[in-house]
Amino acid sequence: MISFLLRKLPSVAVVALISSAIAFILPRLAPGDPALAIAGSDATPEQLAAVREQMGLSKPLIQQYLDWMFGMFRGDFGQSFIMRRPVTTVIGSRLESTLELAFLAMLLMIAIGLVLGVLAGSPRSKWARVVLDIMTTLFLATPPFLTGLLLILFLGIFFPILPISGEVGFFENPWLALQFLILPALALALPQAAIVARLLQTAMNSARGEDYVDLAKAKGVSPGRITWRHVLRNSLGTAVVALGLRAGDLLAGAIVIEAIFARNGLGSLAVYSVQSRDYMVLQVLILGAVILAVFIQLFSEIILAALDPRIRLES
Amino acid sequence: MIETRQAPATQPLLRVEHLSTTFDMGNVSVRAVTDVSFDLYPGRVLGIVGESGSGKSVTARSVMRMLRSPGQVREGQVLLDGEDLLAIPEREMQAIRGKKIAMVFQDPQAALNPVMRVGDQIAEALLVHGTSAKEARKRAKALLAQVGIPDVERTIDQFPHEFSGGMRQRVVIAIALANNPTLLIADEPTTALDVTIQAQILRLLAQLRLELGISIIMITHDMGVVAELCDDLVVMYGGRVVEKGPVRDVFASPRHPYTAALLKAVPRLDAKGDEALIAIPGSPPVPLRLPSGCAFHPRCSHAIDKCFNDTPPLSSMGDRRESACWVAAAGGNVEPRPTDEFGRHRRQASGAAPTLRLDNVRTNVASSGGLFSKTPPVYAVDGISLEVFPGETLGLVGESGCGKSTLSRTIMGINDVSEGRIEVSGTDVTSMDLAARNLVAKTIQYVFQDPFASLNPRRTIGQSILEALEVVGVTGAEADNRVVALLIRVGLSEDYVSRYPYELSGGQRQRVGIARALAANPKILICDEPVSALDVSIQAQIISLLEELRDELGLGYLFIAHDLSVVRHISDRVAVMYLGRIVEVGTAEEVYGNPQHPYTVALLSSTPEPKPDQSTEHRVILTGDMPSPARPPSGCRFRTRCPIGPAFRSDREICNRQSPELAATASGQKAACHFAGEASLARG
Amino acid sequence: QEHGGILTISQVADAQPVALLALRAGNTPWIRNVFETLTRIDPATFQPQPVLAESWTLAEDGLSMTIALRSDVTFHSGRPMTAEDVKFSFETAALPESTSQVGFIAREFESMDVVDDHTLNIVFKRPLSNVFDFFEETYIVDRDTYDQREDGSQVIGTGPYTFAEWSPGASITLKRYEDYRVEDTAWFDEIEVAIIPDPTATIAALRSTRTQIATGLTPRDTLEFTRNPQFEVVETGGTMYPLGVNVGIAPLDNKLVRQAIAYAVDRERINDQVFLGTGTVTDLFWSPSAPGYTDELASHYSYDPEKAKGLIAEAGAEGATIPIVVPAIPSQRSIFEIVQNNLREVGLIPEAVVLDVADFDKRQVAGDLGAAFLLLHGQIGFSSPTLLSSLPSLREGNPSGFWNDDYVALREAMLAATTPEALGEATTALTEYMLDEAYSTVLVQAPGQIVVAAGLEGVETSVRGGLILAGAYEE
Amino acid sequence: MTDTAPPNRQKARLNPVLSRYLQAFVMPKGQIGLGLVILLTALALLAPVLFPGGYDMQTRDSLLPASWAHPFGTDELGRDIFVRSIYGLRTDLALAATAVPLSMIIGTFLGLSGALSPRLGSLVQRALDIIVGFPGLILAICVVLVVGAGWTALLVAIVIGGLPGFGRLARATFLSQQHREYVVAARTLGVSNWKIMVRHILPNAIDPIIVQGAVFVVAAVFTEAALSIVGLGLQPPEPSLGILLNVGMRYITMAPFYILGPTLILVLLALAFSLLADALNSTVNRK
Ligand SMILES: Nc1ncnc2c1ncn2[C@@H]1O[C@H](COP(=O)(O)OP(=O)(O)OP(=O)(O)O)[C@@H](O)[C@H]1O
Ligand SMILES: Nc1ncnc2c1ncn2[C@@H]1O[C@H](COP(=O)(O)OP(=O)(O)OP(=O)(O)O)[C@@H](O)[C@H]1O
Ligand SMILES: [Mg+2]
Ligand SMILES: [Mg+2]
Repeated sequence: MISFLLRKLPSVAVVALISSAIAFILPRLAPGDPALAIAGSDATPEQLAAVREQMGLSKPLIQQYLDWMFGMFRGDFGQSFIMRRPVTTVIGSRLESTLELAFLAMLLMIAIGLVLGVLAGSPRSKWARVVLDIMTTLFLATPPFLTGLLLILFLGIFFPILPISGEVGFFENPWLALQFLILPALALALPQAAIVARLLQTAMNSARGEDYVDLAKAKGVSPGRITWRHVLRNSLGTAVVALGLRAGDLLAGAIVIEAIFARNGLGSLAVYSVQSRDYMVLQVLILGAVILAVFIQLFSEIILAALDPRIRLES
Repeated sequence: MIETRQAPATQPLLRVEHLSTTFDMGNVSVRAVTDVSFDLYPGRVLGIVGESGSGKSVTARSVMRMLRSPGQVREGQVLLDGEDLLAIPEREMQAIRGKKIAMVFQDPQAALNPVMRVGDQIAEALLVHGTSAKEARKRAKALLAQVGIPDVERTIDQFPHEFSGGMRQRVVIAIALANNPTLLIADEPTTALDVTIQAQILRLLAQLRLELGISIIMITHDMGVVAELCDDLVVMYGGRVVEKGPVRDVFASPRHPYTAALLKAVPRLDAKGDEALIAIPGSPPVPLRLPSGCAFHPRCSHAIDKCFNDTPPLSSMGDRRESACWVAAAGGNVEPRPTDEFGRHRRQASGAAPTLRLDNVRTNVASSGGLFSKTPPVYAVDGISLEVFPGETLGLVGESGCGKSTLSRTIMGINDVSEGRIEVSGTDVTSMDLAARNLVAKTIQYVFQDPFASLNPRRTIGQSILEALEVVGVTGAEADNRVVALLIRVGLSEDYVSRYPYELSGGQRQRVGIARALAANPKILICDEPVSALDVSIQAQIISLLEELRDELGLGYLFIAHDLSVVRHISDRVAVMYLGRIVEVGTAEEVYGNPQHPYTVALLSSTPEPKPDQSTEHRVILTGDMPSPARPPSGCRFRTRCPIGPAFRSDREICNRQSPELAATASGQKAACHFAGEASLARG
Repeated sequence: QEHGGILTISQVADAQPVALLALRAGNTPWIRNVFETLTRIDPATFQPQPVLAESWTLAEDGLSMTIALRSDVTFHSGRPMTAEDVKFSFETAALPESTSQVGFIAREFESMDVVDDHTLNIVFKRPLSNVFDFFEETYIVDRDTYDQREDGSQVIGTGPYTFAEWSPGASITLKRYEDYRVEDTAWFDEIEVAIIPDPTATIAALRSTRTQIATGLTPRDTLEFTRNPQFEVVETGGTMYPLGVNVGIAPLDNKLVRQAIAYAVDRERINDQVFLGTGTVTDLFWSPSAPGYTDELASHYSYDPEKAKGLIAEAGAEGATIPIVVPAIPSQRSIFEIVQNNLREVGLIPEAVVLDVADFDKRQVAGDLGAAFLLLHGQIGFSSPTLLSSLPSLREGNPSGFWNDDYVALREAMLAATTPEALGEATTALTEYMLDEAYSTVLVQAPGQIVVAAGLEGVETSVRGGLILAGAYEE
Repeated sequence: MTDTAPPNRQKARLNPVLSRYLQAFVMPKGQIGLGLVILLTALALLAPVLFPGGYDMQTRDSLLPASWAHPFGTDELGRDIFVRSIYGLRTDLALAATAVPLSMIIGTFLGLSGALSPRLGSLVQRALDIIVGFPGLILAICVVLVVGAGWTALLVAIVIGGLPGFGRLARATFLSQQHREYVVAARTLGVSNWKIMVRHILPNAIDPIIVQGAVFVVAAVFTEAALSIVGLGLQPPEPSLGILLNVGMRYITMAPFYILGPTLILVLLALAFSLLADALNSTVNRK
């Protein structure tokens, strides 16, 4: 595994380098700059110029980029223009919120996805099939933000059961925190869970047609055991890959969900950084997301290899 | 032939009566099996033969009650020791499966669960029938040893993918034997295996039958296998039993035109090579559109009026023989009439220059690796020299994975030549630059193995052939005419132009593949296993077509196959390949008549022949599998399995050290062996 | 009265300790509890009241002022505050990088002399009627630590509460300053400022009593609290929403078209539908209490589409396309939609150019917003002379490109006025001129709204909407 | 069964692909999906005829709850939300109808580029991988900022956002087809790379691409809505479903029905295209 990771290192580095350049340049192409957030909209042109000078924004772009890159090798990810603290601190302070959300969403996605998938992938009565099918289709069709809005409307406003916006740190008050988390996590998880369920169902159905299932049946193995030991076990690979891909989507979906449910996570930080042109924060966020996506991919390859002995990471 | 062919016991172990199975697909109902009856007596081996789609597997699955949906048994009884398996509840059936009746499937690659350890899969068969986990593991070890898996302590915890095909099939057999079943149903257990491995498995089955007294139903389409292993025979056609009887008698005097034709359609190893194959015309029926009357009548050269309308019943033809044929019932002759045949003229190498010449060619198939990693080379073709002369057929045989396809792909320029030199019509084309590519494409064309995969399913037959013409610059109306001409040349009619591949049968598609290859007027066709995906009867048609074309157009062939009989039939010269090298090459008579290399000997003697009562005792059966080309053995590549090599004769360590050169032998051909000529065929 | 407990308030924007001397939404709710000013304008009387200054005397000629400071003031660092600190704070505010809106006033100071530790003498270049606006908005900062304010690690003032902690985007914690000079004040041990950008979340927090004071809400959000006895809605400070046009771009270079546009807009409907009637319908920039503000002037451009049509016809500008730049802010979008509807009624073709806020701000600063634009200025509470120079719509380099001798003369007259009467006259004169030129007219002035939970007493606000919690206590 | 002629071969031969797609509408899923798509498209197309007053009829009746006169109620400026929703649908469908085919064509071509040159193919793949790595909307937001909020920006953002999806599918087809015997056969015949791509690989890529296209319609509308929610969507007064949601969200406690209507339309739209994609998918996968 170590050698597998080592072998992947160069291509990860290339991806990281290119994305760093894009992450650096793309936000800077947009009109406006972070000095405005400091100077305020009422500022006079002289005031703005003075602030720009003070922030080091008048340096050439390439030098800013190199400063940033070399800084990162020294572990210095730069300073937020707006918050005037190390980017790592800024991101660190928002990390908890997003991690809590992503973690719960991931749990829900795995639980709902696997349950729905296994139910749909097992022989069942026609009606159960239709109901399951409608459920997954509905979940699948409704993107997270719509699910979020509907959840807000029904569970927050028409039947005010759960809080609809804001958040509480989990370690401050776990119970309250959970109440704030449930709706956004559910909104994020449902569509993804439906995708996982669909893929699992397809994988199980095709696994069911494999010869080894026939052999198991010929051995006298009961249908239940066939489903668990043979069919599901062979379909989990697909599910894991799906989960890996979806995990990336979960984080992506967090941006809108955080906006809708007014959570102060990385997603809202990203949006805020875009709006205030806090390039330093934004470029680290983008770079982090790209690298995270790459690692999730690697991680699911590793899990896949653990699940399926035919796949070897070395070769 | 094993000496247990005593008269059957009085009570059949398994009696199948009037079994009919259908598949209901929406508005149509496919009758896959109709009114099938047979008996299996304890300790005997019953063979079921028939072409693809004749209902063999469905019959077996009906017995096991393991039909794939929407299959359903409509009628009939399956009596095991007098108990009707079709009538008992599923739970009880579960207890019988794997306990009393066990089944072995065709494809050893797919039959084992890839993510479960081999030992666990064997143990599961015991666990579900009530054995304790500890006991089950102990028995699993014993079973693995029994089916001949080496180093059980280690291998028991391996995964299926770490096993070779032959070993996997052994594991499947071990699973089947786990609970000492009284009945073993083997559905084409060796079809996917090489002859050398097939011989190992057949020997294992014969031994088991002898030692454990298991009754076996052996499903196969290979008459050779039947002759070798079975006592009784059931021949199926179009979902019905058309003939039944003891193997010896059926082979000696078939009582159904289909059986008779089938026996004649198979090329023989011992044939002199100048008689034509008698192909069965047409193609096997599709169950959805079974012909009326006798399903065989459209292909039967003896058909009388009655055959068109009335289905002949299975009627007794004397001593335990039954046949379903109006002609035979009336006492008529059922031997196939020779169709318009082609005299086989063996060619000797004329003085002409070879059209294709390979000189010490090596091909590296290792993937190039990533940007930053280097992979060690894997030479699937490792120093091959050969020549194909105009109008000559060079046969190339060898086990699966020995590099036959890689060789042909190298010639076509799909794989790059790592070393050596390829000449086409005297011009060096090794570089495969544009000019060389054009020359190759003009001179050599390729006929693919899988007729289903080599035609684009989304393009019509006409479009596929037009494309080939377009490349050589034929366009417009001329091209259209050429397409029709080509189709007619390969025995298809004009109206195939606008059909899609899915509307064609396998044989028809292979004809299209040949037509496409002929578009460029090549001098040589490389045929990579052109018939191995086809049914026996169709196989004969394609071989005849190829022979016809050769004689008419003066084509040369590089004919690749692993079926030795087919190669013998069509080839002027034969090359035997092992692990990337040619180990023996000579005329067909020389190589088959007096093989000099022990590998050739082993291949020949492993090939089952459709002749019952042939002694199998002196067979040379190779042990183990072919090593991987990534790690070839030192010295002689064959030494690890060689029956006359250092594995058996410790004094022969020259084989470990020195790789033998391909050198002329006393009997004429060339062989690459330090002890050429020592091993010999012990034919009965 | 007892000390103790935690007060939680919410604000919408994040704190910006880097811009202590400028007016920022993210600082307004808490800054007056950490920092103090020399004087504070009483929202009721508009008269300056002493805070850090004990007293002040303006010279007869109005060209210098002597300020006596309190002697018992200490910074949170423990150091006593002296006149040097005041001088430092004023000088810093005058620098452009402080981005202070009132810094331009300090640039009118000829000199500042520290007479002794507690006396400061300021000499003006000319009489400064709005010097108390400067005092009102300029916090006295600790000159030793001012450079370390940016990341919130050293935000040192003299107020009753200390700036203890800041988690960007999440919260600010204020702690009681134990050595505050006044004993019976700062009743809470701690003030927690939660940063909640989303109004729905703010409301939810308020309802669930997680917070006791909510700031930064819009009238739409506070509507339900106005009818709820559990809460009190306090109006303070606020924002004005002008519609400006560039007098250099045809057809807006025609005064008639500009006037037509001003007549065409249905200000009442904007107030009703966008601000739910909480705003003040006016076409003036001045506060209604300012000298020279009259209802007649304020309703000069009351909704009159017929008149507008007539003017447009007269100018021959029917069917002219008017691109209107709008920042991507919800309320501005709604205002735009009404304006658009109104302008269409009178035969013009308005087109939206929605700009992201950063982009919009940049162009506003540069005074380059195109033909027409909807602006917003959160400066309600300043005196008229201050507004004249601090509002981007009115100052030199305004995006309307409106700057001529008449205008400059009228402005100078207003800036030079030293008595309320004189100021009133000058204001009226300027206002009439501005209305006639119609290069930028206010649509609505909307107050800022603060919701305070019942049971919380002693909450005060500054004229500009700052929260003053020194005397706040829980009942 | 045996005596009837083989099923209308002429038709099947003329266009087997099309007839296979038509099969999708035999199953209830496909029928419901197609029905909804037709209904929604018809509503969108006919909006100017059905509601000649347009979407900007401002009145003083702000935020009325749902009634017969206003099925979804009225908005803050007294406009009928139902009418605005339909016009919004029109906007969104028009956007999708432009962006989806564009993204589809470009993405497919990029994915297949490996057929022209393996090096180019893997390069393109890397590039697409990087796009995928961009956190959710950030790429779209950056595009909007660079191009300037509005129709063009949305179009570009949606097209770019779709590229990796289509590209991956096309590339997967390319990778699986590349070694197929009929592709190898064409290559040994000497057919040019370009022709191999267009004739042999592209047709096989079309099925999954079309299914993905139906799915991506939903994603396109979603991108519009999400950008609008963040405040960078289309410009007023032209309504889009996203803008309606964006504004409606601000009234969610005061007038919850405000967003209910547009949400409903969006759910229907998403459902319609998902069902369609589903039905197509299952016919396409049926061998
Ligand atoms: N799952 C199924 N669904 C529909 N038809 C089926 C199914 N399985 C088998 N059939 C039909 O039954 C016929 C007989 O199939 P069967 O598998 O028994 O043939 P076979 O003799 O075993 O052929 P092969 O040599 O290819 O294995 C087939 O032609 C097919 O039409
Ligand atoms: N791309 C490849 N990468 C690695 N190994 C390969 C590759 N292609 C072929 N090989 C190896 O080369 C050997 C020869 O393969 P080839 O397909 O030529 O065999 P073959 O004789 O045609 O077998 P078969 O009879 O099964 O068609 C095999 O061991 C195979 O595993
Ligand atoms: Mg079969
Ligand atoms: Mg091969």
